[in-house]
Amino acid sequence: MEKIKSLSDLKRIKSQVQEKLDLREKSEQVENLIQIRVAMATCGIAAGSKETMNYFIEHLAENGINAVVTQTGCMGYCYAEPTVEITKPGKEPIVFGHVTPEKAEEIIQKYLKHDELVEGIIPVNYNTI
Amino acid sequence: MTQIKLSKCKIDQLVALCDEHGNQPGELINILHKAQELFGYLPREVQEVIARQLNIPVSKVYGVVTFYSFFSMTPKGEHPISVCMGTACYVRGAEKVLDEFKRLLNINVGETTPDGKFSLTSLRCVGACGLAPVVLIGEKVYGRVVPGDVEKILQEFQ
Amino acid sequence: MNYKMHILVCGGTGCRASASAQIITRLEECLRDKNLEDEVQVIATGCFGFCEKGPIVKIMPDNTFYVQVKPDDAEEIVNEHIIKGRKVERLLYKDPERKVAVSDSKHMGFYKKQLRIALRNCGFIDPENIEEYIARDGYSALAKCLTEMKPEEVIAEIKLSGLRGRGGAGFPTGMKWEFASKYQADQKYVVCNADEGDPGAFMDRSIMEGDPHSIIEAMAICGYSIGATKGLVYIRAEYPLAIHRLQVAIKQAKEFGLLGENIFGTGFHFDIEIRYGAGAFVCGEETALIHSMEGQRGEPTMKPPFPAEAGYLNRPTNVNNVETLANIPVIITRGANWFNKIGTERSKGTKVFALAGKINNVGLIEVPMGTTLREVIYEIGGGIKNGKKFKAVQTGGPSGGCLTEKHLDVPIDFDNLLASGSMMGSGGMIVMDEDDCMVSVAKFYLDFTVEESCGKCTPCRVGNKRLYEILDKITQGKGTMEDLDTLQNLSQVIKDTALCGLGQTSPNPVLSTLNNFYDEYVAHIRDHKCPAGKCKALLSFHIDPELCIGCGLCARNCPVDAIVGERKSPHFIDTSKCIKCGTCIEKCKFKAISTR
Amino acid sequence: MNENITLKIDNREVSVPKGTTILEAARGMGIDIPTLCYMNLEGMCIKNAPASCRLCVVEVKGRRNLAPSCATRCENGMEVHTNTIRVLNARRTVMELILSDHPSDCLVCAKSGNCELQNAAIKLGIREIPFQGEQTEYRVDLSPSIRRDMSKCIYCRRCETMCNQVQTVGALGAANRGFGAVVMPAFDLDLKDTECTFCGQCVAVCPVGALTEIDHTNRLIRDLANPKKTVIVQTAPAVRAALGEEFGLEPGTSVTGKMVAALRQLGFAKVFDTDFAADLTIMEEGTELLGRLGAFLNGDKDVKLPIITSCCPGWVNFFEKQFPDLLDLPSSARSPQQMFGSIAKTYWAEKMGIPREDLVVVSVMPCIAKKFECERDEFKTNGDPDVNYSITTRELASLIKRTNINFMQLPDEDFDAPLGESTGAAVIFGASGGVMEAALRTAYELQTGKTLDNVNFENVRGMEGLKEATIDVNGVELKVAVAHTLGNARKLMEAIRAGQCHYHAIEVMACPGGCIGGGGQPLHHGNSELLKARTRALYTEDEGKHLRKSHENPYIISLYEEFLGKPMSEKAHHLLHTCYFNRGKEFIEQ
Repeated sequence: MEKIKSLSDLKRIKSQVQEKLDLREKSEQVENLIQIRVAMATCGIAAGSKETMNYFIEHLAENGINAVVTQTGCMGYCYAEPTVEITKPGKEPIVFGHVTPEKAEEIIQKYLKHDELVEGIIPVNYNTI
Repeated sequence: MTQIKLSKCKIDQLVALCDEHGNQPGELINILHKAQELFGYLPREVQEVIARQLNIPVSKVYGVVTFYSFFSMTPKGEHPISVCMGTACYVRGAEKVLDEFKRLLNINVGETTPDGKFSLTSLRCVGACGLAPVVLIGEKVYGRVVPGDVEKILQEFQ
Repeated sequence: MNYKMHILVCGGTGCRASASAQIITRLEECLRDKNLEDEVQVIATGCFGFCEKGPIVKIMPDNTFYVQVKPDDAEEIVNEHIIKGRKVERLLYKDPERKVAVSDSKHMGFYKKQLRIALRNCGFIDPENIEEYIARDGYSALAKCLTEMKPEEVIAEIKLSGLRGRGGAGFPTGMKWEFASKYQADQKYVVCNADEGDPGAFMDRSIMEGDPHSIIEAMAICGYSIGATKGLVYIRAEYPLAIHRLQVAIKQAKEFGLLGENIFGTGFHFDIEIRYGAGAFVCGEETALIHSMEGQRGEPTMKPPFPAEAGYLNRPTNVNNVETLANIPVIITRGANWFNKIGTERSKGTKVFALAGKINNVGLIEVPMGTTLREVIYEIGGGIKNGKKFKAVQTGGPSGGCLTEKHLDVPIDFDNLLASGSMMGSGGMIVMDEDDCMVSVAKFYLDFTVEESCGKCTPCRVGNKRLYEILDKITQGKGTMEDLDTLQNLSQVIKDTALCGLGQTSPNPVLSTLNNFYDEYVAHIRDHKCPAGKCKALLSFHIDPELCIGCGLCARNCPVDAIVGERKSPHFIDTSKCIKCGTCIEKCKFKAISTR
Repeated sequence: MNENITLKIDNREVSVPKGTTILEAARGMGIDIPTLCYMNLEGMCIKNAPASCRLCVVEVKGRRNLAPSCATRCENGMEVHTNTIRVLNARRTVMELILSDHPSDCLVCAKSGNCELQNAAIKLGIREIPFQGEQTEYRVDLSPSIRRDMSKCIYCRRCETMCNQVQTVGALGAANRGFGAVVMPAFDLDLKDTECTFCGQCVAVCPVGALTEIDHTNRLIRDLANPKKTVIVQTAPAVRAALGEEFGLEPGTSVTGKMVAALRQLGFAKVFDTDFAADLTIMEEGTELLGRLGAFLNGDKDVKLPIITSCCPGWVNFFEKQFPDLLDLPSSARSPQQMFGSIAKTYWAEKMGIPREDLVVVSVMPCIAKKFECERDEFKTNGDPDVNYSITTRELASLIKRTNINFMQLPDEDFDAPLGESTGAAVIFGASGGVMEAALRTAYELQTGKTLDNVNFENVRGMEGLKEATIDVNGVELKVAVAHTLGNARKLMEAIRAGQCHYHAIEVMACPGGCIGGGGQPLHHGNSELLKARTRALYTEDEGKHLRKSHENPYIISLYEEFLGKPMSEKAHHLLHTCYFNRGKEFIEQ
């Protein structure tokens, strides 16, 4: 692990990481990654988000989908846990609620493969800084 | 002379635990957490050994154990049941669910069934308010529980 | 098939009431007529949080946002927008100030009542990956402080921001830091109070689980400002995930050199340790918290001396709550003058609330100070569950009070809530509907306080117990009108004489319900009736033979077999067996069962 | 440091040193604010001010809440009102709350008439308790010395302060929380199964009847009424310095003569003095000290030093439980009470021709641990205790009142001979430093053969917790230390354990100020002036004595001549010495 010893170190690492993330998020290339974020706070886990996350990890490859699955914190939609945010390359992120493994399968088959939306979309209703 | 009986391996584990924390009285709560992880509960013997190792009166250890609801002096059941009594769960009927557990198990909160199978506690907000009322059995989470579900839930563990 | 366009129709409760289902049907019909059903998908979504202007329809991918759409508008939307690519001007949202139509929802952020500052990274970054935090400006505030600012400048900035403690009482954070900075000692401490004990509030947990580095960064900034090199996080043992994420974050920060010796090469050292709570609400009080960290019973002691003078191990100590700390890095990077433009005159910034209870969108929200309860409940929260009537909202947890209809338009901030007979507290917001008995709610909170009181001082130890007993008596139908006077006087004395904040605020649920729902108390006492039908002792269950079709669902679900009846003929409840659990009411599809 | 603060209390301006509390300032002005949990033995570092009972609240202008005057420091310009309607209502309600969780059995309570809760309730004019509800109930724990009934506990936690901060015993501690919060031993064990030393300081400070002594007065009355029994009594030195307080006499008034007269009226066959046995103790212990010291000076490396006094039964219990590795340090001499019992039931009984089984030896002690000491197996012959039982100063006062003895009008009478004669050295046993001073007077003269010019060893007197002195004994520097309260004793013992102690002799008394502050004395109610006055009474009595050195007591001399031979003789060993046991906890690994 490289230690950050100065302000310039921090700035350098920040731009490196940002590049890496931007690449992941914004690139227009077809083979680019789909990003799947699973809300893994206590409320999400209590509602089964671990199973959901595992389901995505296990079943994406077999469906030929190139995606990266990461965990994240609470999105705030406790009533709709487990919640998952999916960002397809070049598209708006979409948050799905109540994503059980069955729902995850539906999302894989419909949205990820065919851009077909499925029930359970939660419109993002906040601004963030 | 008061005799405190405890198996050798347990004493050794406890002594090692206290040593890890430098036998500092300030570490008492951290030590109790670890000891409870180790033994499941904090019987008198365990408290006596910790008091001896930290060189503090056992009444102080006992005072801390009985102050914090996380610490227990009775062994938990094989399947510890926790009913969330946070406000969100309460307004959505957690009390009735708790009553139903009490009725079916014939025990009160803080008790364990005679066969050691179930113990019942209420806790304050697990933070799964979206699933209220919430019941935890071991690691398993049950959400939106109504009294009518309780019997079914218990049957899963029979 | 691959859809080219999507039409999102709000399926939130508010919009559903105003015919969103019909809109969907009509849209689908129109699309089918034009043979577009394979190219355009119509789908119902969750609540947009803009119910006032519902039903909402959003067209993707161009983000067009239509408001107050009627089923009859479907045809025009399909013909104009979908086919011809022309937006339907009259349905666009008009900016009330600038009077111009706004088409792209990306440019109309103001429909979004929420502003996430403390929660800025929650749900965005992987909390176990420090790089993602750094990518979102993480640790640049610490860098700025250490390399460009003097400690007193940092304190001045925090003071200027107007940030007040988010843990309950709302003490100005900058002043707190200043006190701690003024005492000299061989060692000082920065403590993060993560002992979130308010039942129904979980924002601190969410922040630690979603954005642990923001806390670490803020603690280091505080350490630099007050001259402390040691930080302690006092966290509930009941939060295993938060503990884990925090441990990972501390480890990563150390590996990156952002904690430890000589941070950013400036010679500043700072380290953080975790201390565990063990289930005691009173440990949210800072002196009790400090005693608990010292391995003692978590009993509060008199202030002064304040922790800033003699805290942990008798050294100057600054204690801040998680949400307070989460605001710090942003204030430093964006400046106090950015922060203090948000919110009201005396309460700056935003506040996170845990919205729960009888509300549709249970969740964690963050709104600028000054947002009204109505906006929070009806727009963000999507209104009351099952179309019931709003009765009260409880804020501030066991220390707070119940606010009613008449408070809905009060802008939320520290002072207004206090003036309304409640308080901000840590931000629990529990919505109650017509089915909630306010005497029982007061009793619930008192039960909590009685259980969580440390027992040190008389008013809290005995007084709250007596309050609880009187409330219990009233819910049993055994209360007297004199009891109401006793409740009032005793509550006042407890407020006046209790040792710590827990005791001093514990009668608030009683006082606020007495003030706002006096009649409900009287109904329990004089008429032996619980208007909300909650108090078991005061009600009995009955099946209306006119409405009962004899499906037997209630009998099958009754846990005590108290319901009998022939199939297909009205059932009866044996009141001697009935435990009044209410399962039958929930199960009955014909609303045949009621309480009297 | 000497900054003064000016404030107004009840519209009167007052100037007090910085750091003064409102309560102290108000009391200084003659304003009596009621208190319950608050206790401050000034000058002795013993303070309990948790600000928890909330009875002493006052109104401070500009503050939202009422302030506890016991823990609120005065500030410049403060305006305090101690008697507004708001304050009076709050105090009344708080008192009603306390009473609502307190048994209303005052009529039969040991503390009735001397109860701080009762007094406060009277002062506040409580006539009814408007709150019904649950009351906490606990079992009654009877140990040899202490009756513990926590149903009466008001959670002031004075006992916890005494047991932990002052005595460092830690037998009692706060347990549970909320309404169930109570002070009790760990696991609610019987006190006898804990580290409790029965020092009785918890009893001495308990404002209510939760902690009281085991009462032997009825047993004593039955024995006195039994014609087959010869009942004799011994009285400890500290009793005479405090008994008068129970009868309204000025603290520090010595009532030796009246006490003797009263005991005689009560029907004791003989009224003897424990002071006689104190002189005997000095002979034995002093000789032991000189023996050990002599061996040390002669190069004996194995000799155990320092020698530590063993008169105090609370202290003996303490070291047996807490320092079982150092049992060979304390003097093997029995306490004066036990020496008296042993001599009375052998030498004196034989002389009088009273069969042992018909002789009842009772002691009047300032102490509660003495009750336990009587029951020790080491001090029994064929199951019969040398001292049958002991009563406290308070119990004696109660007996005198009960039997219609008009104490104030009693003539002064003298103790009976021969076990009633004592020197000034024995009298000062009752004050901290007294045993050491008495031992020094004798040891010096026995060792040097010279007569002391000045018998007053001022260095070891007074209320300081730890005192030390160095005495030149024939060119040898004898270093001694004196500790009172077990917390101070612990400091010395830990230094000894760590090999950092250079004293030759140490005196330890468990109670603050020594026996004058014993757990069986009239209650001081937090007034340390009382303890100082009692101490003065003892030193005054010492000064007035014709004989002030134990070895000059003629009856002691004849006791050795007639019966014991010489100090530390085999007979003396058998009758006047004891051995100690490890009473610590034993961890058994299975």
